[in-house]
Amino acid sequence: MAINRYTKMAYANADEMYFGKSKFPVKAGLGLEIGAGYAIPELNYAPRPHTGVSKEALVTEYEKITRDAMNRIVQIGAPAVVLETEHVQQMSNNPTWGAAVAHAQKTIMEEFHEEYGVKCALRHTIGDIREDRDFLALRGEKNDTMLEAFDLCAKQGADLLSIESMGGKEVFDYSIVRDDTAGVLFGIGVLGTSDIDFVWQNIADIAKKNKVVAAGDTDCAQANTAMFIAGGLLDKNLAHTTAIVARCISAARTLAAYEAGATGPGKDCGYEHTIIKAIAGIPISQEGKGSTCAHSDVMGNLTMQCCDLWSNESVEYHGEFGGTTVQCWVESLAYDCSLMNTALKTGNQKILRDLLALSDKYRDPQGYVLHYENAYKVGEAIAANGKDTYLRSKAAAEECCKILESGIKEGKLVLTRFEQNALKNIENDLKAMPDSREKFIEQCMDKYKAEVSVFKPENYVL
Amino acid sequence: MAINRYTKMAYANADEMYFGKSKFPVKAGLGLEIGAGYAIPELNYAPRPHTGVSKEALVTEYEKITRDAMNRIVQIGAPAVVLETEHVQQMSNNPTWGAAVAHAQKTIMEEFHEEYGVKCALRHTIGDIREDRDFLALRGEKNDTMLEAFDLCAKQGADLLSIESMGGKEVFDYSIVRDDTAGVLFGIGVLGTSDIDFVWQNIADIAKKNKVVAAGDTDCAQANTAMFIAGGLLDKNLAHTTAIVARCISAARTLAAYEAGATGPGKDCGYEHTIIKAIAGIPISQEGKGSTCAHSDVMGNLTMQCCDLWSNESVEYHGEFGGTTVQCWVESLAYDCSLMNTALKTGNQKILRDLLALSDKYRDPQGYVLHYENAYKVGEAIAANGKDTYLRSKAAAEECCKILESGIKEGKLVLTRFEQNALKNIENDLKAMPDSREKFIEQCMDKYKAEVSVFKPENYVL
Amino acid sequence: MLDFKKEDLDTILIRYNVLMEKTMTPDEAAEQLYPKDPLLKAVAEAIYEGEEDDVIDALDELLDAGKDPIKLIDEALLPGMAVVSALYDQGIIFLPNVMMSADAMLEGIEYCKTKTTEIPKAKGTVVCHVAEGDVHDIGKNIVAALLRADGFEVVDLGRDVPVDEVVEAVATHKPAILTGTALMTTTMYAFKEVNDKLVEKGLNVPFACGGGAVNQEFVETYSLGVYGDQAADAVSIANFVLKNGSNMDTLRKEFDVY
Amino acid sequence: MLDFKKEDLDTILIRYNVLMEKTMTPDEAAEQLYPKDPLLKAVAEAIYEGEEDDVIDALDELLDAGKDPIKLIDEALLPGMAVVSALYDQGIIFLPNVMMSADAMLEGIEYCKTKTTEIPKAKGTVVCHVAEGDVHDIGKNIVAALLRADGFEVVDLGRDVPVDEVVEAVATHKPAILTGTALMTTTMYAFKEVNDKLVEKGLNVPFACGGGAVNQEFVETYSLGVYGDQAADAVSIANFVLKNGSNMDTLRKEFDVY
Ligand code: B12
Ligand code: B12
Repeated sequence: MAINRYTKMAYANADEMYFGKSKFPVKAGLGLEIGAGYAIPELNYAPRPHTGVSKEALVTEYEKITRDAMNRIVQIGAPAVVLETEHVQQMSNNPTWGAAVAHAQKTIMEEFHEEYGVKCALRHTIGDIREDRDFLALRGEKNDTMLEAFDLCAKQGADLLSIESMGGKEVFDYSIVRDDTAGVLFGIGVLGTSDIDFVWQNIADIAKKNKVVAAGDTDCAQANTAMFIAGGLLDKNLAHTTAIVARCISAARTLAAYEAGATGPGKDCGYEHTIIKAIAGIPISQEGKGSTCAHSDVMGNLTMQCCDLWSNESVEYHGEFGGTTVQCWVESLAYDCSLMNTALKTGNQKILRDLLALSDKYRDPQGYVLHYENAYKVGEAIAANGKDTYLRSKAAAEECCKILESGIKEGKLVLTRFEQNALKNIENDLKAMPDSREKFIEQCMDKYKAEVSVFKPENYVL
Repeated sequence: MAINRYTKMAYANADEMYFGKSKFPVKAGLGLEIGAGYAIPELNYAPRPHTGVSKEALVTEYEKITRDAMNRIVQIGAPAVVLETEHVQQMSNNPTWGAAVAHAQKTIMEEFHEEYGVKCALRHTIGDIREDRDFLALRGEKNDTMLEAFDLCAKQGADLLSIESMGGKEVFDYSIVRDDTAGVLFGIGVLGTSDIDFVWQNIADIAKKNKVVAAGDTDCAQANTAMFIAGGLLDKNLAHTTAIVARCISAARTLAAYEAGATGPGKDCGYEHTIIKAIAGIPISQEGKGSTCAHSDVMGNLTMQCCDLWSNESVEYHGEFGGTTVQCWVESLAYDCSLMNTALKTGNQKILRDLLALSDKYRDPQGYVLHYENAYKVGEAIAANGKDTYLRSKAAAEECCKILESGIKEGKLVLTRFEQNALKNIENDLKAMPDSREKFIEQCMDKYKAEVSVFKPENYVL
Repeated sequence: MLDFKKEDLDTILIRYNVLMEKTMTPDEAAEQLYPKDPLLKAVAEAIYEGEEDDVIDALDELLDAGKDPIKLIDEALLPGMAVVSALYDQGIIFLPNVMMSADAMLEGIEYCKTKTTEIPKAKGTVVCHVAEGDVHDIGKNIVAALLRADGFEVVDLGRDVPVDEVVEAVATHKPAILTGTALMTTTMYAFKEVNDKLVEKGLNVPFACGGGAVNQEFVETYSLGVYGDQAADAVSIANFVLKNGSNMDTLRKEFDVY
Repeated sequence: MLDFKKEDLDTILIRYNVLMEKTMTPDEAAEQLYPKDPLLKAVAEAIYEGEEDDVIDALDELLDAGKDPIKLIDEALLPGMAVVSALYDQGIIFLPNVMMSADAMLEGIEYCKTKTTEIPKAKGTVVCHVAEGDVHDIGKNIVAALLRADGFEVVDLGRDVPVDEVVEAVATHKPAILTGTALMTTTMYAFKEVNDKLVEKGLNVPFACGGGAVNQEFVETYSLGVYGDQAADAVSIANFVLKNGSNMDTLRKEFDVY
């Protein structure tokens, strides 16, 4: 497929955006329409370690997971659900394994759809296996295996295809722990986007061929890594201001999947997706207070503001007093969705959205910038520079800084001195960057070829 | 303490009630005021089985739990938390064990309060150990041990004292699986209330002496048992209409704790507490979509409508991807509270309450009746008959049936034929009951002494 | 008052139970299962209704017609109860009906016994218990009731039963199976102890376990364990053992949940 | 636009990090820790600032003053870095400062080495790795950086390291400790294998393990395991072993999280 860069916003203003509804809804699976006016729980899960030994053991484990989850959905009267299977390595490295799992899951989902009319769809997120032990190996044999995994899973029942692609991560990893703004921007905005262009044209073709949905990506490998290193309020490993700058840049990157043919729903752990929804109008999955099983963040409510699917990110399958983990978490998600859907049906979606967003707005600089009103502004900065993936990344970072500064000025966003200093440094770094993509790439190529031993330029076409 | 029956409503109308605020807030622990205009997460947890072997192992386990939870609270910036320790048997049977745990937990909480200013309180729920293997033994030696456990825990740091008392359960257990309305009413409304009167006068005295809070009870042993046997929408063990009648009766029972000196916050698993809040104006703890770790119900949002504390009921301490279970669940609860508090501060609490309540109102007859507007009506029926514990229980059941009938008539509450039949039977049973307490007791004594082999009338003073 | 239109409900919630309810009423379904013989049918109907007095009356008619009281247990009472069990298994009637019918049937058996000096032979014995340390006995009570309803002699040891007492009861009663219920993660380990002591004493009786805390994986860690999710599974397991013997492999295979 | 007043914020959220921030600025705190000697102080300051060129300049002045290049490592560079580490431990500065300072210090060490033919002796060697099957290496990178910053020679095996390769590296380098990082519940079991092979070969080196998936309980199931929660704990563990030897009991006691 060709690449069509976004240069305009899908939404005329931020206020038009809310949960459960997107400009361009997506039909998928068994009776579902995503982003069509109702929010849907998206359950994620991980098989227990010991079941990884064989295809059979894995299939059985996923069957249990699927049956447990569908049962609970019916027991509480939830109308719809999406299941997301994030491949464990074995399932992508051996495409027939992943396909067997997809088939087993879909068979059970079809049973439930037929018996009860539960609307449902199955997302398979193929592992980005394109690496050797020490180096990324984005193009070549591993890429072929990965694409085969996409194809076979689509054939065997996966309705939504996703990946958390890793392009640019080698440079990013080096830079993020050194407060190196240029490296972060290069890793995410330039290298990452280049890889997305490559990967998603292929996935979109496969999806089209198999009549399933090319759903979308997330900058988990980079922006989420920054968010995790930044951690909670008292962690001392990375300024949260730095993390949100990385996040804004990642919006410019993940957007490229939709420019290469993906249609959404974008993946749950892409906290950049509110920004992207504003630009591209695609439905998105999000995670927050319902994904504490998987990680902690400082914006558990806010992420719900514009979600179409509401996810728990991942939980290991095991027993709890209330049932198995997948049952517990899908139930919590389903109630959150029920609340959103009630708001939608009674015309109260905007007030609920505003309450959700406001409750986290001042908790942390990350939430402040991702608040849908500010996220929209970041989107505008990206769209205004849409054609140039470097410039739009830089614009996203600059807009992020501007938003933070105005929050500080207004007085309610109170940052630590440390966060403010990090912000100042980033602002200076951004000012020092060239205005031309070519020049920036040249500078970075020189620097990172020298400094980052695992960086192999042949992974990218710039 | 003396018993003062409620005969009036604390709230002039249902609309005055909402989450985070109660007529009679309760000060507790380190800087907390419960029901004073903000909602607070209440975390519950269970030690891992193997730690039950010794006092030392238990203390260490609860220290880990406490430290983990307090840490997470600080990391996400939550202002307040309540920790609830539900005693495992050993801790109540050996009062010094429970006290040692209380002391260890409180020491850590004090550290956090001093270092960060986190507002917090510790609830200890003593086990109702008043039973021999086959029979309840409500009065006597076991009762003495139990009261000693209350006293020692209060002395060693517990701020809130609770219990899930079991009076009447032997008759209830027999009756509930036989659709025996009289037995259910006798077990919960008459025997249960009698035992509450007895237990809570003692607890209130102990609390007063130790300057801590006599917090409240729940009809877990009966109404929740009914709710669990009833199960999900597709379970076939008990009509959900029967379960909600038992629940309404339980409001007339649990209310007695507050008549005997308890001041709230009532315990989380008392789904009858919205009714009681309407009558007594005490703050309440509730559980729902944030307690799927512990059990499944069909009103995960609705229970939030008027809660002051928001609880996860119980989770076994172990690891998850996102931290330990206590960290995961307390974080989810804290975000829910953050949403409620944002609504409170911006004057939107009523619309959020209405959305929460409406989203579950028609899911199940139980949610329908517990919707705050209907719950208020059940409260009125109880208060109008407040002096007579039999008549008020009967009135609660009758009002419950009336509410269900009107819901059916209105057309949005759609019941199965089976649920409707069960309702009809209950209505008939209620009609057949005598108007006088004495007569009812006489009838029941004869019947259950004969039919329920484990029923020992000497446990009660009627 | 915030509310929505009925037609909006189905994006919020779906009452699958209403959707799924069988079109047949329980009475109609029962009607199809009753025995043809009018006298036997009267017993079955009385059991279905849970009316103890009617059961006795119907039995009296059969006795008057010269039937043998002991045979009536197998030919009138148990088949009558089987109608109820079948309806429960199909999800047409609910547990309280089963409990009340079982009470009525047991009353009928007692009545028959008074009419003879013969001692009726139950189809088999089952020992039921709740794990040591655990007082949650409702699940066990349901299990016991369903077993009785199916014609088993039930030795109900109650709740919080010491391991040795369980083992002794098995030694004494030589049941077809033993059942265990545990609702707490702390108590279910007692099952392992019971198992090991049974094995030690050569009492290789299948040990059906269930209850909230218990899962198949755990139960299959001890040699005699077979897991049951629903109370009715205890009945199926007991019947399966009567028919096919107590080979643990076939038993586990038959009752694999997944 | 829905919003609330600033004074309402504190029932919703509390930015404890803002509340807790030390009143001293990092620069002030550093000032208090620098060596008195102006030449040594210049090295320390340059390291603190993460300015590699300034480090070289400051070293040049010391070399010009006749100092021995090898001694400068121990007397100027490491004490300079110690200021940074101390500030990090106290929560006054953040990780990126440490990383940049460490880069500057390492540059300084390289520079000193060019000024002599002597081979400086590191205080000790540590082998670091990420468990087989696991590519999550950021935690390991931090661990390695902090160890280097503290003067350890680090043999960084990278990520997804086969068990045998880890064991070989330990055999070859005879480190004070081995570190392992695992972020996935699926990969952490490799630590047990590493442990068992080490023990088999008599390589009783303390094996410090950490990373998202790992907890103390798990780590203490294998004989050489000692758990660390934060990356900085790896440094403390290594130093503790240098000082107190590798008795596992004392080691575990010292680094008990609870
Ligand atoms: C960033 C990230 C990634 C990045 C990794 C980038 C990189 N270079 O490391 C990318 C995108 C590549 C990635 C890939 C995958 N990931 Co990932 N990832 C994460 C994430 C979000 C953060 C991890 C992180 O970097 N944390 C920050 C670092 C600094 O923390 P840390 O390593 O724990 O280290 C700290 C301490 O532990 C300590 N420490 C570390 N080591 C040591 C050692 C010693 C001796 C001591 C004392 C201390 C110590 O020091 C550090 C600072 O204090 C986690 C989420 C989570 N909850 O952890 C998931 C997570 C680990 N990933 C997960 C998964 C499933 C995957 C994938 C399989 C996804 C997929 N389907 O493709 C692949 C894995 C491929 C593979 N074979 O490994 C799961 C693992 C689930 C499980 N089964 O256990 C997690 C938990 C996410 C989730 N909730 O589901 N991931
Ligand atoms: C009702 C209840 C009670 C009642 C019990 C009344 C009674 N007579 O049984 C009372 C109030 C007395 C009670 C007390 C306590 N409880 Co309680 N209780 C519950 C509750 C809410 C419901 C249990 C129930 O009755 N379910 C309905 C029955 C019908 O289900 P069931 O037994 O599982 O049986 C079904 C199947 O499993 C199957 N089955 C059962 N047995 C068998 C056997 C075989 C062979 C087969 C095939 C099938 C089978 O058939 C049944 C129908 O299909 C649960 C919540 C939960 N999530 O389970 C907590 C729960 C079990 N209790 C709990 C606790 C902690 C306690 C107390 C310690 C509380 C306290 N602090 O005092 C005490 C326990 C004292 C003791 N030593 O046992 C915890 C246990 C946590 C843990 N550690 O595992 C739970 C899980 C609540 C929670 N989420 O924290 N409890």
